[in-house]
Amino acid sequence: MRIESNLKWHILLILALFISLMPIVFAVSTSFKELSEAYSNVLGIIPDKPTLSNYLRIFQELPLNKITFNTLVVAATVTIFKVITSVMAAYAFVYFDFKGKNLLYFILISTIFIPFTMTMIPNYLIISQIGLRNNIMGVILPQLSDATGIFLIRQAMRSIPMPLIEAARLEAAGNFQIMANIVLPLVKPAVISTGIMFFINSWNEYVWPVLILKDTTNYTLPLALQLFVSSEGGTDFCLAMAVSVVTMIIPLGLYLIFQKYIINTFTSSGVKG
Amino acid sequence: MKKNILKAVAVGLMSAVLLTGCGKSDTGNEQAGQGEKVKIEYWHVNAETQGGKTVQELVDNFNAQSKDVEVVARYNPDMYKGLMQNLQAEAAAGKSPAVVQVGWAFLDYFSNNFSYVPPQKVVDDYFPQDKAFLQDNFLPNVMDLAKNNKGEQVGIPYSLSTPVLYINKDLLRQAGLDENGPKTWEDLIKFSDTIKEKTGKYGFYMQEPADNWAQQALLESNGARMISDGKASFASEDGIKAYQAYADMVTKTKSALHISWDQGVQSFVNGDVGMLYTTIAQRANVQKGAKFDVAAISSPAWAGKPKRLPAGGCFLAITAQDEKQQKAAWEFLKYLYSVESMAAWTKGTGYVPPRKDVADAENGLKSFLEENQMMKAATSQMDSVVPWASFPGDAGLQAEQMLLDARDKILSGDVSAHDALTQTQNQINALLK
Amino acid sequence: MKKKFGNKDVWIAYGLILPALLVFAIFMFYPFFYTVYLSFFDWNMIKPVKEFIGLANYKALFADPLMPLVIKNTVEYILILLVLNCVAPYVLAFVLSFVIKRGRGFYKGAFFLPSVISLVVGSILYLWVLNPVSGPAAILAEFLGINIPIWSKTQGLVIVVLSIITTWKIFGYNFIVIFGGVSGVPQEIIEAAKIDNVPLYKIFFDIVLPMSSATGVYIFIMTIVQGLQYVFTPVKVVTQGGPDNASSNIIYNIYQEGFVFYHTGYASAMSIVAMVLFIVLLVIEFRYVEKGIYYEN
Amino acid sequence: MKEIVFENVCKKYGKNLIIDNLNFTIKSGERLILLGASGCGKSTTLRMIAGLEDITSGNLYMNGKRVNDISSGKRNISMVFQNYALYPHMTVADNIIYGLKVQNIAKAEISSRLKAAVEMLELGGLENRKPKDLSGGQRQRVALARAVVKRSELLLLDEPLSNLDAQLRVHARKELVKIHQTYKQTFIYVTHDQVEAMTIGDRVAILDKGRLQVIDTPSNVYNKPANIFTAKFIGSPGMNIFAAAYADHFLKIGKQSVKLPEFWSAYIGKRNCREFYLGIRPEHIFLQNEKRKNSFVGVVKYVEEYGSHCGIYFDLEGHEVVASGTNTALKPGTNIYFTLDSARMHVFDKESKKNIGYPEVCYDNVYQYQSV
Repeated sequence: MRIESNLKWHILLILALFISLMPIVFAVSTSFKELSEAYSNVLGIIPDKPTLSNYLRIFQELPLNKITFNTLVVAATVTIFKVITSVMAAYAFVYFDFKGKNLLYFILISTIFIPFTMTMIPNYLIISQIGLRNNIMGVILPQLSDATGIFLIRQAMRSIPMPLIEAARLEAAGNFQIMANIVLPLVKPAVISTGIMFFINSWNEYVWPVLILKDTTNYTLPLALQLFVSSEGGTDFCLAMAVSVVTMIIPLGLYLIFQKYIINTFTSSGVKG
Repeated sequence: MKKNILKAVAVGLMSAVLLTGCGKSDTGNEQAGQGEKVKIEYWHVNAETQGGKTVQELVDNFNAQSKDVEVVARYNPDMYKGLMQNLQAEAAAGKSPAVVQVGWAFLDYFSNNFSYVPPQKVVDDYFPQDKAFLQDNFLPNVMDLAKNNKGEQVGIPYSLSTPVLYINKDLLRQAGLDENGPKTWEDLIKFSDTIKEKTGKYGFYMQEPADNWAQQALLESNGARMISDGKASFASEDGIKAYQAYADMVTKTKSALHISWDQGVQSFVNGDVGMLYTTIAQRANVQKGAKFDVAAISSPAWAGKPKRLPAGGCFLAITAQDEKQQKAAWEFLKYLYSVESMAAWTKGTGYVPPRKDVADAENGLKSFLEENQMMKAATSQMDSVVPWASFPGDAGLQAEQMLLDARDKILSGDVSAHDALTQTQNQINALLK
Repeated sequence: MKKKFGNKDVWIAYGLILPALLVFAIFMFYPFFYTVYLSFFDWNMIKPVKEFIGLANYKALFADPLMPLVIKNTVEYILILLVLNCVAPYVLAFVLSFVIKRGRGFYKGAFFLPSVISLVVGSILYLWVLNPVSGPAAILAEFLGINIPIWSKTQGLVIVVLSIITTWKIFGYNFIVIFGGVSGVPQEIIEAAKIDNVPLYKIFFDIVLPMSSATGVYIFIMTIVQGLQYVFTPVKVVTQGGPDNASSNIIYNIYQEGFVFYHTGYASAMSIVAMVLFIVLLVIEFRYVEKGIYYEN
Repeated sequence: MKEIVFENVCKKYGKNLIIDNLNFTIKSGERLILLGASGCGKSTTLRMIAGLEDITSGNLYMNGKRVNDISSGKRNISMVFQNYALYPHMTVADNIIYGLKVQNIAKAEISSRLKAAVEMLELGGLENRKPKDLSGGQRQRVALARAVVKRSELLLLDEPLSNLDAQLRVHARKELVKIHQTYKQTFIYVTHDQVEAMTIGDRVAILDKGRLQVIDTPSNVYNKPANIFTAKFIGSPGMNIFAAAYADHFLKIGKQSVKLPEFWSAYIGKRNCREFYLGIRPEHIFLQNEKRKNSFVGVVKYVEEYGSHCGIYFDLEGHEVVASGTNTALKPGTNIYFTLDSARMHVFDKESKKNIGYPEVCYDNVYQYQSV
């Protein structure tokens, strides 16, 4: 009886998975079709006449290497900066008592709740004023003010038993030794997966770069996509899907490599004590 | 002062993240001190599916042959609206490109809000030898398209597109209809209903992007005017009748499709829709994707009435601020408007050339047009071209949005064309005051 | 009990926070206050002079006939989102934790997968996949004799589809976090209930839900916050607020007023009003989540 | 009351065989103890009865009905978990009656059962507390109360006392027996503690590596262990087992040999047992101060102090043997002389390691002493 009822659940789960993963499969499949086949053989997962021409075209017509490089620079810079500052700030919030600590933490964490749209206009003016429009630096800077890292890494640090820190302190270890030798190794999985998520999110950032970047040579990947979509000349779904696939590769790859870390960190990122 | 502090902090941050090396990508149109070439920016909206490649080729060729000007082409996403947004932001930052594409619908908004130089003024000031260039090469009615409501020549027409009717001949035959398609809107309605009845597929789709271009053709061809004397006037009897006839196809006989542009075109190319009313600029896309017998025919007219087709596409305006830049801008424009460049432009985009004699010139489009029957549908209806209605004043953009909302209301069937158009007209006129 | 490090060390703490604080000051706090400031002006971003108009923007906001619709759309969107991203992953997490035994790791990994993909990519994919006339979904539905309504032009339905697209993006994260909370309920407690012949739905409502409530509240809030962060992209790519504002919501409307119509001051006022909503959420968040309503065994 | 029959029951996790061909019957109304070291499969066996584990192959019957595919809830059983599995967000009273509420039992009935359970388990005054505000003993009693109110015919207990300290455990054992006497359910009780097993069980089933070693009364398990495993497992320290031989009325251990009493000679001789394993519990080894006729000699290794007595470990022909004694002054390396209580001697077959049984006299005269 149990086996049968489980089968029912499994069917349901597989169906849900099918729905959520199908668009990705379609994207990959369409990117290898010719335009006419994309229209005539919509459901075919394996193209009748597989072609690389979409990929060749997007790499020929767009500075896609440069665009990928830009995306990489943006994502890497944002990730490195945010991880470092988050670890530093989280450490201060967990292991120090200082005046205004709770208020400061409250204020910082509150910013998670402010949708970016709400600070978009002034940020736009700031970036314009310091001449960073159409510059990936202008894309990077506002992304740095994000408190989720502080939140997640603080959660991880709080789960380290205090006696470990106290034992180290008894042996006269300094703050930086404690941080480097005890805290960091223990929160490493959390830091890595937070970093990966930062990287992926920044990689996928769309709203802000759309406002800031002008030249195709300065584009990031999600922007490259719109070169093939919704213009007066129509949408070339095959090219759009090819760009989509290029955009997906790195986040998917990173996820598949670090899947265990990420899943475990978020599984335990729930709110305990 | 505040700016400097911000700047200092930002620079500090940059070095803090050790990225100074990566942050050196060019920051725009600061003129290179050492090079002799004047660097100007050309802003366009041509995505890769819409001639983006041709823009780059033209710019590269120009740069290769010009001794003192270097053009940087900048793509602006989200069409002319997007370009306008970016221009706004650039202006807010106290900068501006040298040459921009301005969509016809933005003519008034552009001329009211941005500083530009009428091209003839640049010519008169710096290039006396080109004095007659515009006069000689452009038809007056075409040049008029780029005049604002004060009669000032804001720019030079560059891209011209008109709506044409793409037909799925296979489907028409299957429904027992004349495979050459309808000539009038009245016929089109019958065709559409017949297709629905006989094949179960949709008969007709009229493009529904974030503008009312195609709908204007429908209304004005029936004798209505979008704007008269600076006021919205589309809710005339003719206008309402035309709109209602279109709406009835969607809501009563359900033979016409009411859907977003991309999805509508996709459905036509898939063979699920018999007739597609959209811009000639979609020609390449339709031709490449369709696996059936596809053709493009001229816009239908209302029986016994003259066609009025709004010009799509854009004109080029000079937004360069100083003399050096303005001169460079004209040099570039002159290149873009040469017969060869115009021909290349048409081939790359499907737009109709605004300049005289491009179509017939041997170094122009002669052979190209002979081979591309679809283009003929567009070039043959050039005498029906009228300006794309653009609501005047600061609220023009909002007025356009209201008209879009009215379209959705009417096509949803909840509100009659009469009510929606009248109400919207009143609202717009209140706004424009 | 935490031991204090002594006076000198306090400066280390401040020093550690400083870099984060600095970027926050420039790109979060200053813009935030500047938005407040702008909300009292009539300005379109290019005019050299900002005209001070006091509360006129706010007055106009409350008189705007569009506002009730925009708020209604926002609320509808959030409600659908909560069903799809709080309720559904809760049920899924429950099933995965306590009902089925095989394939747990696989399901977790696979359900999380779409959340690493760009939302623009997702939006375009769905625009194509869900084309109600000729997309793959429509063709599949046709086999089953179902006609997909033309959602992009249907009031209400368009919000559902937008919710589906954002759901695609945030479901995985929510699911994983909720799974953490739900699977934290000891297996033995569930077994005890099973032995007492407690039906599954009762186990869920009487035992699992209360015992994972802290996580539940956290995800409840995060769904709203992330949902509003993310909704902009699909609206912009798929519907541009249409048909007839049926898919516009407060976030997109701020963008439309600010960057399409250039009512910068008005858009700022709208941001501030939207902020009020978030402050309410914030209070709930700190009340429940930070204090913790987690039951320890 | 419920009778439970295991018929060729096996349980596998992937390739691992956890339960290997279990065949036995639990009698209706008895207190059966499942005893074994951790990992022996005793908890799995209990969970199969509860319906919490699938049965890979074989049949499980309750009252003659095959229940392999009946879900836990339908088996009408109660269970007490090792960690009690109390619902942390419910009060003591709610914890106790939650299962009843779900079954839609009448309110009056629920409250009377609750009252009875609270009284029996001395939980008065704690009804409105949450589990986190209770002591370990109190939690354990709440768990028992929850199992008791259900009045089911079968009560499963999974090491219910293992989280209690020694004193509470003694008290709780009595309580359990009291519960059984009141309600007369079938008890199935898992433990690794032989004292619990001996004191609570009507019968004890000993498992090792997924196999049932023996199922018998506590007295028989101790006094007449069916095989070497059981003999060694029960008792602390366990029974001494060493290789021995029989030849012509003589018992030979290594180079030493003594004459056996006639009843053993006849018994072993009749069974033609030449070589075998001899078992003797430490308390049945009689230590002597000097060498006598018929006594064995060993060399003292070390002495373990237990308080009331001590364990003397010595070497006997290469085997380590332990005897109970009182003389803690024995020095390692000195010789030690002893005889064996022949009535308490156990002989195991060399091949099958099974007990070959006892001569008549051993059965009847538990107190008859005859040294060897």
